[in-house]
Amino acid sequence: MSGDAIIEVRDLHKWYSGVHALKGVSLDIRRGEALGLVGDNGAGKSTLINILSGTQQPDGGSISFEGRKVQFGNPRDAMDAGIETIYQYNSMVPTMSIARNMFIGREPLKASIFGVGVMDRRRMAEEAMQALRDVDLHLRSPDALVGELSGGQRQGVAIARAMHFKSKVMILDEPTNHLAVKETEKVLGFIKSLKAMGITAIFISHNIHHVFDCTDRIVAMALGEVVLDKRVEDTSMDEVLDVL
Amino acid sequence: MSGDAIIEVRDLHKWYSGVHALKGVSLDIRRGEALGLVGDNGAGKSTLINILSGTQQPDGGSISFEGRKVQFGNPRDAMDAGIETIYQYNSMVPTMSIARNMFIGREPLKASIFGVGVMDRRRMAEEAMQALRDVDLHLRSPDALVGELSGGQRQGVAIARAMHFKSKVMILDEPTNHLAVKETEKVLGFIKSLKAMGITAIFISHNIHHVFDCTDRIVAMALGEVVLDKRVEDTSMDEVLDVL
Amino acid sequence: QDGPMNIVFTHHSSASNPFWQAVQKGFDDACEKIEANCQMIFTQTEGAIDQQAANMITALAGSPDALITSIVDNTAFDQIIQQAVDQGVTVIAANVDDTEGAAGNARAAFVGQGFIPAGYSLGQKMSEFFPEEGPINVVVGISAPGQNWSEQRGMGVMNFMEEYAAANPDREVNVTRLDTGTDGAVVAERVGAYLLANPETTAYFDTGLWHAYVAQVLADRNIPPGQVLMGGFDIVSEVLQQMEAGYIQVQVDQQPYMQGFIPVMQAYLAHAVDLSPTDVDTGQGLVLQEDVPALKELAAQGVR
Amino acid sequence: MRRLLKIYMEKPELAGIVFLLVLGTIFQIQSGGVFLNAQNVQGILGLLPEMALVAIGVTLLMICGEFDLSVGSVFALCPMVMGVLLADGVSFWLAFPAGLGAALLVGLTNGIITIRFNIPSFITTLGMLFVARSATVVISGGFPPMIPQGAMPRDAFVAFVGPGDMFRMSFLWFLAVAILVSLLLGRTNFGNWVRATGGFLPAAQSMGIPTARVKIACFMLCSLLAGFAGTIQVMRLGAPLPSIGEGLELQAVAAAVIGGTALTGGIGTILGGIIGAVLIRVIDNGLVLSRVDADWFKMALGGLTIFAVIVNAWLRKKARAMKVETNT
Amino acid sequence: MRRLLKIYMEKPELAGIVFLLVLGTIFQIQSGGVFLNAQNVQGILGLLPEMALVAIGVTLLMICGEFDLSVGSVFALCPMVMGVLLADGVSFWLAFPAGLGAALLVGLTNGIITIRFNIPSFITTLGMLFVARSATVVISGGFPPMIPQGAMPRDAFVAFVGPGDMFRMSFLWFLAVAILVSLLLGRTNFGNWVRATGGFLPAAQSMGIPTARVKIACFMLCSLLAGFAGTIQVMRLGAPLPSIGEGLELQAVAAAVIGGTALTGGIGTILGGIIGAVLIRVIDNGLVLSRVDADWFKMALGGLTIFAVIVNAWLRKKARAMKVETNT
Ligand SMILES: Nc1ncnc2c1ncn2[C@@H]1O[C@H](COP(=O)(O)OP(=O)(O)OP(=O)(O)O)[C@@H](O)[C@H]1O
Ligand SMILES: Nc1ncnc2c1ncn2[C@@H]1O[C@H](COP(=O)(O)OP(=O)(O)OP(=O)(O)O)[C@@H](O)[C@H]1O
Ligand SMILES: [Mg+2]
Ligand SMILES: [Mg+2]
Repeated sequence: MSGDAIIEVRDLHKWYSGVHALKGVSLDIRRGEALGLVGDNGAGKSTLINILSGTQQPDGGSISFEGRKVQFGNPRDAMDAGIETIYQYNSMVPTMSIARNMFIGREPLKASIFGVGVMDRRRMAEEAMQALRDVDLHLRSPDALVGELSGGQRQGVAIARAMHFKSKVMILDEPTNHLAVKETEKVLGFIKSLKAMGITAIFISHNIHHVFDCTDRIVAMALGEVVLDKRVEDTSMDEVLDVL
Repeated sequence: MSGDAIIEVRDLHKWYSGVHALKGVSLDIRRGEALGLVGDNGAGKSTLINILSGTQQPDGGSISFEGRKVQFGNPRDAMDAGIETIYQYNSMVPTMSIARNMFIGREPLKASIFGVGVMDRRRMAEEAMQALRDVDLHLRSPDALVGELSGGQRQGVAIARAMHFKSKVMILDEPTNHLAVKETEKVLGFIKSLKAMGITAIFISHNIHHVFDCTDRIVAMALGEVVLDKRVEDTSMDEVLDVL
Repeated sequence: QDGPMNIVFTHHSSASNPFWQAVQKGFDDACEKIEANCQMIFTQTEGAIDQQAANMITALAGSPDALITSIVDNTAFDQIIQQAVDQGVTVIAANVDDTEGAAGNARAAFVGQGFIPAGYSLGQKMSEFFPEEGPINVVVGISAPGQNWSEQRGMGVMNFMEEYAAANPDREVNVTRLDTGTDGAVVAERVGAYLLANPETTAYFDTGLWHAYVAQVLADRNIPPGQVLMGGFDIVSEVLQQMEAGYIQVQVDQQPYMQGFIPVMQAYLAHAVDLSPTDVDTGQGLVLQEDVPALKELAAQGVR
Repeated sequence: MRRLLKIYMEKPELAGIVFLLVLGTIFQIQSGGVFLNAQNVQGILGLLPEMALVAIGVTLLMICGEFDLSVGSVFALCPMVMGVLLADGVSFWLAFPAGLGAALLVGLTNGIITIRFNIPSFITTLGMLFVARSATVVISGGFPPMIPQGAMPRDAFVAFVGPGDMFRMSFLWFLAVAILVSLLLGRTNFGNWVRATGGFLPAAQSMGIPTARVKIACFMLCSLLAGFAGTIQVMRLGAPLPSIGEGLELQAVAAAVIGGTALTGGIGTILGGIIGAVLIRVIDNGLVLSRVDADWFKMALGGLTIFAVIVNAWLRKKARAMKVETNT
Repeated sequence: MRRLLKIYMEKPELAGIVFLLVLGTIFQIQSGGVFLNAQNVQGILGLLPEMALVAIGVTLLMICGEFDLSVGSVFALCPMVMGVLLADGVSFWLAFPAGLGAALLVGLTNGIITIRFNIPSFITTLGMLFVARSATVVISGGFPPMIPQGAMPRDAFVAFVGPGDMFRMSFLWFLAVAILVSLLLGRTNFGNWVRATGGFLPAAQSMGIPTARVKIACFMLCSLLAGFAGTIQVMRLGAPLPSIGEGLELQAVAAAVIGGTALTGGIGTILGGIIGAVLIRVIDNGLVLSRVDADWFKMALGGLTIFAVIVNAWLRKKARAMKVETNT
């Protein structure tokens, strides 16, 4: 099973002060697979994701990426390895414009020395608008501040960003929250399309219909442990709902 | 129609700097009715809600509550009139405990002079845990900080608070975001139960199924205007999806 | 008696003030001579009397043999000094004394020169340079409004100016007080701007040494020396330079080294042979242009 | 056991106490036993209330999410108003409230300007720092007024009391205020509102808390305590100097922060602010007794202050990393 | 038209300019025409660069979400290092970089301590305020070193240039730095990172920005500019006093805030900080020319500063309330 696993998680533990949030989670994620991660509130899904994307460090256990043991000290490491994440809580800077938010940390440069250079602001504006149109969001200008957007618009920007920078592994932590019907469909379509591009996806949602609609395998967590791990064909909504 | 309307909104306008967010919205909400408010991202739903709950002031138009013209200068006015709101963005103070968050501004007091008094902390802790159990959330202690909760747990606390302090009118702006399956069902059940208690509800959601499941009337907004206003019996999901 | 003496010196100034560094030099040199354990305690904020009082209280807890202190307020230190004397500590005032002198509190003696008399004699000396006729427009720069050292020096100057006006009823005498600050650059800018707007100004008195920087501004503007008379307090190299150039006419020199040195000697005598300390005037201390060459060398050494 | 240790260590103000003990030991050795002798402890305790009272007010205000840089000036203004009135022969029981009234007025002005015009309190109170100081100098004419002997009931505020005359009355006043404000913040609904207002203003507003009034109340309380502290100092020194309290604003903020108060509001305790104030006084006192050379004094002061906060942060981090389930 | 007006007025720094013009007019009348005459303008422009350079650094750092209270001390330390070396006969071209190196070192230390131990920069830099000041006194031995005549190339830094000798060289240096730092903040990816780091740290981190390094860079730049400003002042005045720059930290923060920089980070512009510095200088200068009495001076200063920010806030609010669709 681990032959073609792109990510192998082994016995992962995470403590927050006074809370044992992950109690030995092991999990293999195969290359090109779309994995659905479900579970009760507080089950530890976001914690697992945060560790995979480098925003948090585990207290025990190991992670292998493409066969090699890795230790992501910060999100940059994970991004460089090829993991792109949409976080549950907005990873946007409210005081900055849409275009700047889209490209934070990955600004297109006109010229640069030692990694610092002049941003290509026209390109940023154009690509930002294009990416937004791709998720069916029609926003005013790319210079509007993210802090002044509605809840769904903000989430839309986060998704547009991730879609724009798609990578080897895409992690989506409840991406459809706050999104309107059309945008939600775009996101589900996007997840399905990842398979064709050979991109691995981890999709977290509380909407079982959505999960069954676009993933290959379903992992359910409860109280920091994996309690179900089956292919979609081998299970049913009722079975999943049962363990939750 | 306006005979038994508890809230009458007439030609409401709202400008944010450079954005015309509400372009003359008129709406009657009948006593005891459950109203579903749907619409695209950025349609102006939250803006309308914010005005009804006093967190924002309109730039034009009027609101009547129980037949009398009102002007809610701040949320307290609306609460005193009998409007209880769950906001789309967390209305929690992350640095405070669950119990304290539940009772912000409405602390049970042991004794008081001029409105300032000693809080009954035992009662707060007990009632908080009870309210959480009512939404099927089982959290550690009432002293945990809200900022350390998972996304769904946090939303659960907001809902528990609103359910605990239920009032004449309940406004719920996308309450089921971040919530797991069981909790979501509790919320939908709660909305349905309001009718029996004669409480008016305004329910915003992007999940048409949920809206159809528990409301009597559906209002759809687009670009700051009301584009559809029909009783559930008189419309269908397709018709609603069409106008969005 | 056995063991070296413990002597503490507290005052109202911070370590970045060159005047007090010179006092410290005298203090340390004297202590070395009598082989005493000495400590000079500065305040964190320039002119902070409350901090000085706190430092005195702390120092007394270490039971020193002698306490040397500046007395910049008539009441604030009375209790503490009384307590020290009761404790058997020799207390000597240095640099500034209670305006009531020995009657003001329990200190044994005073070494230095009061703020008000110093200001007065500065004004008096400066009046010798005043033009023969025409109105006299005098500006007094209060470096730190509300702080004793500055207010009292300013008051001394103004006291003299009042007498001067009374003595010369036929002449028009105007006195302006400016908040000039204690940062050389700011003083230069403020006074520079004022002099620009009021070119008929006769003299500028600083309650510190910051008029040296005003002189620099005037030099920059090609205003000849002597057009505006200037005077102030304390000797440092910049002041001497500007006196040489002729921009500064009169400077009060309290001989800081002496103010640090003498009290230690007096304390030593009191301690070793029970001689009672006596008041020492550290000099009339008015420096004019012709005194500069002799002072330059000493100033560079930090002795004057 | 571990669990208790963990809970204990996570409290920032208690971490401060640990550091205080360590520091005390070092100073005791360094000063050859003088640091903890009766006279010195008496000296520390005698001065402490003045700064600690200011720190209490500033801590409360910072928890509420606002700043007050004008405390140092109010510290001088309030007793000066009282002193000028006393010198004019007004009775203490009119002059004292008049002084406190002036302090309250400054606080009220700070609050109203900050909230009405929605500008940062940093600027309002920085401006007020100058205005209040200037007012002090103006009403005094630059020199301390002569207060008639016995016009101030020093017995009630600064006389020595207790076994071995260990405390001044001011210490008792300080204790009373500290307990009252701690209870206000920790046990009353007003305290809840303060914390919510500073923790996340939009949430506090949307829950119907009258945040403007809460903030103004905190501004006023902060000014009042600063003024009261200044009055105590003046009674102790005997004369209302127009220059007292300069630089106090940064010290008070530092005390609050050392005690674990967040600059962004919402987090902190009164006890923490007090411990911060104690630390600052102890460091200052200990360094003087250790005979640190004057030129190096500020270096030691600055270094130790930073070090205190580092130790604090480190202890808390260690505590958080302890793997004990505390609240399941 | 209205739309342009709206966009224009919403910029906080431009609102500052409006107030500056109004103030200028008042002072011009008040001072009987002296305020705007060539010599006075020359005086203002000559002194401006020193404060404005510090304000630029502090503004940048505040946008990055951190504080620096040690700028005043670095302002003195950097030229003192240079001065002591010059007095020892070291050549300017070694002494000058050595001074700037000391400033950079202070900034680096501030940054590393703040980030490594995760403590508020308010405390780190408050401690550093004392440490750096003490270091200045220590290396100078308390007395300003005698710098040999001609050891400093004053021509390159403080000589008068331009039509009617209107500017000093330092003004050109200041302009160059201002433009460079503005471009750095507004046009480069580094600027984007600074804004993101200060705007919302978790988001910046999760997008892979090396926030620690960004912050340290800002700390260093801030110290460097403060040190450079101090060096210019010393060249102008001719001697490195150990006491220069005291109180500068609050002024610099005030300049930044007057210019629209948020204390919480993420919001602000370099131009705003500069305008804030100009305002502070102009108010100061105008009040002197208006012959305000010493006792009242600070009151006018504080009052006008608050007033400037109020006008600023009011203009912006009016602009936001204009009903024009600007970005559909
Ligand atoms: N910063 C934190 N400090 C302390 N406890 C935390 C912190 N973050 C999360 N937790 C706790 O860890 C557990 C797992 O949280 P996590 O966010 O991973 O849940 P989740 O599965 O993502 O839930 P949800 O579906 O509600 O988002 C929860 O009990 C939560 O309260
Ligand atoms: N503070 C603000 N400043 C400027 N524009 C704003 C602000 N808040 C909302 N808007 C704009 O007003 C419009 C309506 O926003 P609103 O939040 O009411 O939408 P919504 O219908 O609730 O959308 P969603 O379903 O995404 O929550 C949007 O275009 C939004 O960008
Ligand atoms: Mg989650
Ligand atoms: Mg919304």
